[in-house]
Amino acid sequence: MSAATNYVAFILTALTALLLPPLLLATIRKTKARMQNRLGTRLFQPYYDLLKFLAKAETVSSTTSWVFRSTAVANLVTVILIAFLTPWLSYGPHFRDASDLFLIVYLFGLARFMTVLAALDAGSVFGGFGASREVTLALLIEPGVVLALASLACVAHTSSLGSIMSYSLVDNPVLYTQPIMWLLAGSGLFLASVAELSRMPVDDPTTHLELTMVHEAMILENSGRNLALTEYTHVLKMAVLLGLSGQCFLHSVADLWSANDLVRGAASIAIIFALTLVIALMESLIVKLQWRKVPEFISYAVGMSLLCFLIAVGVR
Amino acid sequence: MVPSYLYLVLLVMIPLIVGFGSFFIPNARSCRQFSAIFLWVQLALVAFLLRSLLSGDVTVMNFYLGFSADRISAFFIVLVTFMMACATTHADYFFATEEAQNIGMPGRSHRKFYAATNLFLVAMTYVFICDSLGYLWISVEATTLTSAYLVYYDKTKNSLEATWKYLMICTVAIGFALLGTVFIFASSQNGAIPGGSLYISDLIAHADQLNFPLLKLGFMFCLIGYGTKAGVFPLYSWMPDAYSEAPAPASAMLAGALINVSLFAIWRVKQIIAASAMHSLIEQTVTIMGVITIIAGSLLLIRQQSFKRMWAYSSIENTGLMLVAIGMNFGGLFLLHAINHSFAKVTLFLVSGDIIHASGTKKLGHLQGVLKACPLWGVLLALATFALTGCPPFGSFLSEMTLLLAMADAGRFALVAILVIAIGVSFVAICVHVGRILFGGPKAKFSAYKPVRASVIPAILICCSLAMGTLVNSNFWINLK
Amino acid sequence: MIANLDAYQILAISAAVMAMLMLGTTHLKGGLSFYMVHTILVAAQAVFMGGMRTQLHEYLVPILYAGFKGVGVPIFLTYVMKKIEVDDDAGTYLPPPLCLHIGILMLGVSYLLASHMPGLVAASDAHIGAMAAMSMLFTGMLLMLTRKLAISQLIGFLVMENGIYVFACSHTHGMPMLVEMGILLDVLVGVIAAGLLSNSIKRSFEHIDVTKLTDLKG
Amino acid sequence: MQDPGSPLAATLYLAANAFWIAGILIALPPRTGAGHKFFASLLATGSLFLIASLVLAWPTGFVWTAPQPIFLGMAPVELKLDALTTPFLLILALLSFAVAIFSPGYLDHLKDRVDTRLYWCCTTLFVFSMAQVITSANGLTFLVFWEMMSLSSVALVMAEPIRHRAQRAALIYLGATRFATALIAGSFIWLSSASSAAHSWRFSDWDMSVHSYVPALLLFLGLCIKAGIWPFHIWLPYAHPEAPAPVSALMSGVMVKVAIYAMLRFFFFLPVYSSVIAYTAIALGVISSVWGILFALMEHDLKRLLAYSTVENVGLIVSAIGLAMLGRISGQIYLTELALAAALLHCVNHGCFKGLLFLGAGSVDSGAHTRDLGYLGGLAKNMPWTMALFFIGCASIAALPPFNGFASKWLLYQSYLNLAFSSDHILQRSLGLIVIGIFSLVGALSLACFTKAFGIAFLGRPRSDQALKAKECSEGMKQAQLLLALCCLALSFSASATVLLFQPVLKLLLKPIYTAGPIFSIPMTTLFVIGCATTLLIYILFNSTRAHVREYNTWDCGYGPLPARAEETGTSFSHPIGIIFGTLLQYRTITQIGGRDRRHFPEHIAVEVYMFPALEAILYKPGIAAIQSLSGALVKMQTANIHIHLLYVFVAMIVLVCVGIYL
Repeated sequence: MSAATNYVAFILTALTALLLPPLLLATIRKTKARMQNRLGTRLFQPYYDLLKFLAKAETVSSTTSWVFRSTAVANLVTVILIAFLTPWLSYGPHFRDASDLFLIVYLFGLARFMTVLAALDAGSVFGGFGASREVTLALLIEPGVVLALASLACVAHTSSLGSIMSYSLVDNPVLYTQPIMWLLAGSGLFLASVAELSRMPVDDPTTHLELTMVHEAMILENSGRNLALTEYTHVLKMAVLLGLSGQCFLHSVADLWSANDLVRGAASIAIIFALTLVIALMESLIVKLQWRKVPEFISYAVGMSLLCFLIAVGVR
Repeated sequence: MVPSYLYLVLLVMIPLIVGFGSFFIPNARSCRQFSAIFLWVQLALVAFLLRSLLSGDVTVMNFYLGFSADRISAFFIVLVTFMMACATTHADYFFATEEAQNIGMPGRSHRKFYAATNLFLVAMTYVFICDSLGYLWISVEATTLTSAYLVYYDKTKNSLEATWKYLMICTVAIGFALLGTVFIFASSQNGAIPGGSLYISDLIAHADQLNFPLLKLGFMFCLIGYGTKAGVFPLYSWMPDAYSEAPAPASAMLAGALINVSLFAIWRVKQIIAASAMHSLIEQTVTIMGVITIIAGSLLLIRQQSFKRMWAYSSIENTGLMLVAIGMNFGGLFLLHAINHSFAKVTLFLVSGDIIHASGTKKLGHLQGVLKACPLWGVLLALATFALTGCPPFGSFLSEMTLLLAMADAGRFALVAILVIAIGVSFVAICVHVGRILFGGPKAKFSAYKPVRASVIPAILICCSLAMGTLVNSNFWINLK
Repeated sequence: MIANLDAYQILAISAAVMAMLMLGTTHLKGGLSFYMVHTILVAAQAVFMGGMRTQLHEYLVPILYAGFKGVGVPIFLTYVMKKIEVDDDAGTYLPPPLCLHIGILMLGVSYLLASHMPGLVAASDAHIGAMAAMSMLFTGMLLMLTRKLAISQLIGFLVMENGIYVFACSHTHGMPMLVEMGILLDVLVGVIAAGLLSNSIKRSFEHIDVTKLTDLKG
Repeated sequence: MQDPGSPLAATLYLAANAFWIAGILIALPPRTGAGHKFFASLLATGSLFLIASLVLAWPTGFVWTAPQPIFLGMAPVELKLDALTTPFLLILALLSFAVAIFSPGYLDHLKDRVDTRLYWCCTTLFVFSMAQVITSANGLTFLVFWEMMSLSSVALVMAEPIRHRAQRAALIYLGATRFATALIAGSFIWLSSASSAAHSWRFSDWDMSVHSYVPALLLFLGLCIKAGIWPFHIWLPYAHPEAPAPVSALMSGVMVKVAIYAMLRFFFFLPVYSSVIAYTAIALGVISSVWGILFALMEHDLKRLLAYSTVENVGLIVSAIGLAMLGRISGQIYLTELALAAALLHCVNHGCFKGLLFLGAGSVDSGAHTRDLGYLGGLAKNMPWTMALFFIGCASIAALPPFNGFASKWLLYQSYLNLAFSSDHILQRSLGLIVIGIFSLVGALSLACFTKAFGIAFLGRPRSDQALKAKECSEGMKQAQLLLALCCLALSFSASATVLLFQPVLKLLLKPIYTAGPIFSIPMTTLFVIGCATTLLIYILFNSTRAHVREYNTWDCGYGPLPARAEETGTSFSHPIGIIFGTLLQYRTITQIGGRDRRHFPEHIAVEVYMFPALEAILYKPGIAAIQSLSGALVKMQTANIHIHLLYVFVAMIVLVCVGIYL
């Protein structure tokens, strides 16, 4: 890849990362509205919302400390970092050394750490149990995610996601022959992402009954600029996570391994929207699970990862 | 140079004179100090008389027919004299406290106490220089009789009970030792030596020609007899009573000297067995008895309610260790552990006695917060406990390690494992009890009387124990014959 | 069978029987008389045994033995008993007749043991003596284990001690004199100490029932 | 034998010891006039000398034998400093320095609850003996100082003697540590007895692989007890929290590492090729990490929480050591090096952040007079420094990038991944991946645990009056925490360099087979700089709305301000996880609702969670009960009835005579 294409690719990635995420939210909302026979808001409403929040005055609880006040920015930075380290757009990241899967997982951990602390910081009832549920969810999800990615890493003999998902026959000839494994890893990651992104059936992002919420309960105290940053961070995270599982699905298609970058880029964006649609359909068709039934849902994600693990151990 | 038979007199001259002389000193205080000073002189004299044995210039000194000493006995004599001197010196303070605080029992006589103490020393010294099983028996029985008075000294109901049990059980058991002596005599008569012989050196020389079944039986009886005085497992029952009811210096003497004496008697008889051809089964019996004693001692330590009884059980455990050394034929290690145990145990009895005086109770449940009430005694108690339980860098650690290593060399790994666990159990048990005494807030009144003066002898002994652990090469002891 | 026995063997057996008779009575004075006869018989058997030899000390020791243990000790104990005002045993763990029967049984057991125990049959002429000695040991043990009075225990101990002496005589034809004298002395001192002690027990506890001395436990 | 090494370094080392010994001896006699500052400066100076000596001696080291009259019976006092000892001594020096700064302020808070002389004497002795254990070159020296280390720490656990809990903790600890010593001593005796040079106590003369692996296994178990590995960890959560906070820091930060050090010394320096021990280490390590962090999460006592987290971290380290042993047996050199580097780095890291956290807990304790999470909360307002530094500690221990815990965890993950793809054996490959899965669970749990610790204690509203009136810690305490926090940060950004620095250690441990050495390849500093730049950018971009910020109550659904009781508590925070792992934790919730019509109008409601200590009940209680009943039976034998006692004599006689006749 020449330097010029490199720059172009970087700028494209940056633009996608900056602009695409709210659109995903819009897609979900629009689809859901359509499924409910409603017209729904404009497609670009999320962008307007973000701008509106930015312009609004900010109310901060007097109980909070610097932890709360720095969380939104810290999380955004973390997720941006993740977005540039992860090959979620089929585009190899700039720091291939740093696109390590464990680093990514722990960066997500960092974001979660800050979110949870910020939720506890205000001393509100809802923030507290939101935080409690968030860490519970995380510990259920994390082994599945790590196991799926580590299985791929095990076959690829490297823990760098950039190398694992590089569509390079030189880097990982064995992975090329294992579309099933990619599919399993992809679905495992996707199911985990659903939980991680606080979508149905694990969490209801639209409810206003605080007792049932996880993510919304945590960010209840955010307003104005903080809320804008938090919302944006959340959708960016959604893009990255769905992109990552989408990449796994794409790798199972043998043709794409030999396709050129543009095609792959387009396919990546397409699969993200496809997955978004799946989420929207799920939200329309499935009811929210009881809190205590959530482990059952997540066990499917872990199950996929375990199958992936079995293949990884077998094929080597 | 003095003729060798005069040694028999010289070795015990001072305590004999002091013992009888004590009767004629009217003042209690001068009686106490007189005894203490002369026992240190005695220590110097004994060390001087036995210097050639101690330094290793000669290995055996023959005094007279039926009396001789080897290097181990020389060290034992010095050890026992040293222990007696320490205990007696501390006794001066101890009785002074009783007088000052008015807690002594009425009707006691220091003079009799010191007379008994000195005669006790005479008897013990003779045990170590006997070459005849008959004299050995006589001397050991004499130690029982003289020390019975020491136990009786407080003249309370409890001390009376303890004395009666001590006297009866030990005398009966010693009777068996007499039977054993008879058997060994018979074994020599029926074997090699036509007229029969009680001289240990003779018996050792002709060990292979003795009538072995009789010798075996004889040894078993002796083991019962002398083992009862040493506190071997089922026979120890008098020990906690006597130790707890005697005044602290007397308990120290019993624990620091008498155990060594009784075990030495076993060791002496055991030497005959060791010289004979078929010794391994007997040695195993002795070793296993030792191990059982250790296990029993350490288990018994767990459930104790009385301060001084606890130390008695720890003595039982240490008896077991020494018995194992005897059984495995490690005379030097037996001596080494005897030294270390005596140092620690004497210290503990002396300090415990003071603490009991200061707090007015022997019950472990009522003693608390010594470290706060009297830090000096607390620290001494803690250090002595560590010295007793074989914590490095004290001497007991070294003797235990050497013993265990020697056992491992002999291939007795199972026994090593059992011992290690049992020693661990006893350590924890003792530390639990002592920890309760040391820590916490002082429960009742605690009036430490002249704590610094009371700490001199214990501190010296702890330093000795420390020196035994950090300055001495164990090969010296292992090779001691 | 009796006819084949030597005089000292007959004496030893009768000493053993005398000891056994002690088991049957709780009357202290009676027991003490039995004990006296018993000890003198023991001394006598030693004399007869010594009679086969020529050394002076083999006469001397039995005579001292009879004098001190056979006469001196009973006198001393009678004195103690008078002082502490007891003349009957406070009680026994086993009824005295039963004790007596057990003692007789033990004589039989001793006979078997003496003739079958390896190591004891070393000298063929010794085993009657050994039987008597063992019987006395058992008797002494029974006395010590069943009698509750301090004095009775002491007597039991003395009987055991006599048994050992008989053993020494029958098995070794006497130990060195000095040793035997020393042993005698020690035993005497022991008895005196125990006697004085029982006196103190009486004074402190107002009884001499040793089964009630149970303060020191655990 | 060896090159005597730098004499200056040896002198400095001895000087450090001299300072410590002086501290011990001066504190010993009663009524010493010297105050906290004096003892603290002795301890601190000693630590500085130690650091200087380490720097000078790196990486060759030196050997020192005590002069003649001092002799431990069978071996001299021999000290040897080499590359392996250095990282451990470094943590020791660092933590003891921090403790020295921290203690005066902390002790002022404890006032007369702790005997000051006892504290200084034992703490200095503790530090001194740990240094000697690490440097000892023969078994006897090791045992002597090992025991001194254990006993001095037992005394420190009891330092607050009034509390009954402290006594109980000390007793449990005492039993455990004695058992550990017994196992180690047994193994040493075996090794010494079987050594090539007869009865040599010097480590270098020992051969772990001669006769059987029993001594190695004994040694391993003994060290596991000391390190607090499941199921021998029972003592740790009792003992570590009861000691004064600086001592807890030393115990968790250094003492358990001494056991790790010994594992490295005996299983690598003296190679052990036993796959049994390797697999045992991995299994126990993994179990302890899960177990430890789960119980830590359920704790509501801040220091007990930290103690359980020590179990977790030591589990990670031990599993890395087991993996390294496995790699060495199967000849996977790179894997071995990676795992060893992970273990070493995690030791150093854990020393720093656990020390920091314990000091922080001490600071909370001294400021708010409680360390129960149920009574804390909102300390951020009154204790901003402690809060910020504790935050760094929490982020580090939760292994969040860029903090230092991440580097060692990354190496650990890498080594297991390496096992997963480089091993020939399918079981080993699956082991690698499974352990990665488990460790990610552990990672998530530790995140939950430390959000709880930090969030409940420092954020939100105060749950009690004490917390409301909490005071910031004194200057010295602050500096000590700052020092350790800076060390954590320094280690975060120099992780790659630190791993490179470990090369001499790995070379020493794997002498013949050492190859290149692993590297920590994540450009953490670069990422951090990018992150900072982005933050700055965002800050500049959105700063324009800054003016519109207003402060108001926390959202209260319009009901008016809720009391602090409505807040999430530590227990309720971990409740969902407690339910998920209910069988493992034996987690029970007991709800009591009272009142006349309690269905509709409950007058009082009490909810209590309770964890049944299953491990104790199954594993330890029966044994202890058996010993106690045996002891009870023996005590009953002592009836005080003279007839019975005489009967014992007769029975013993008859038994022995039978033995004599028929044997």
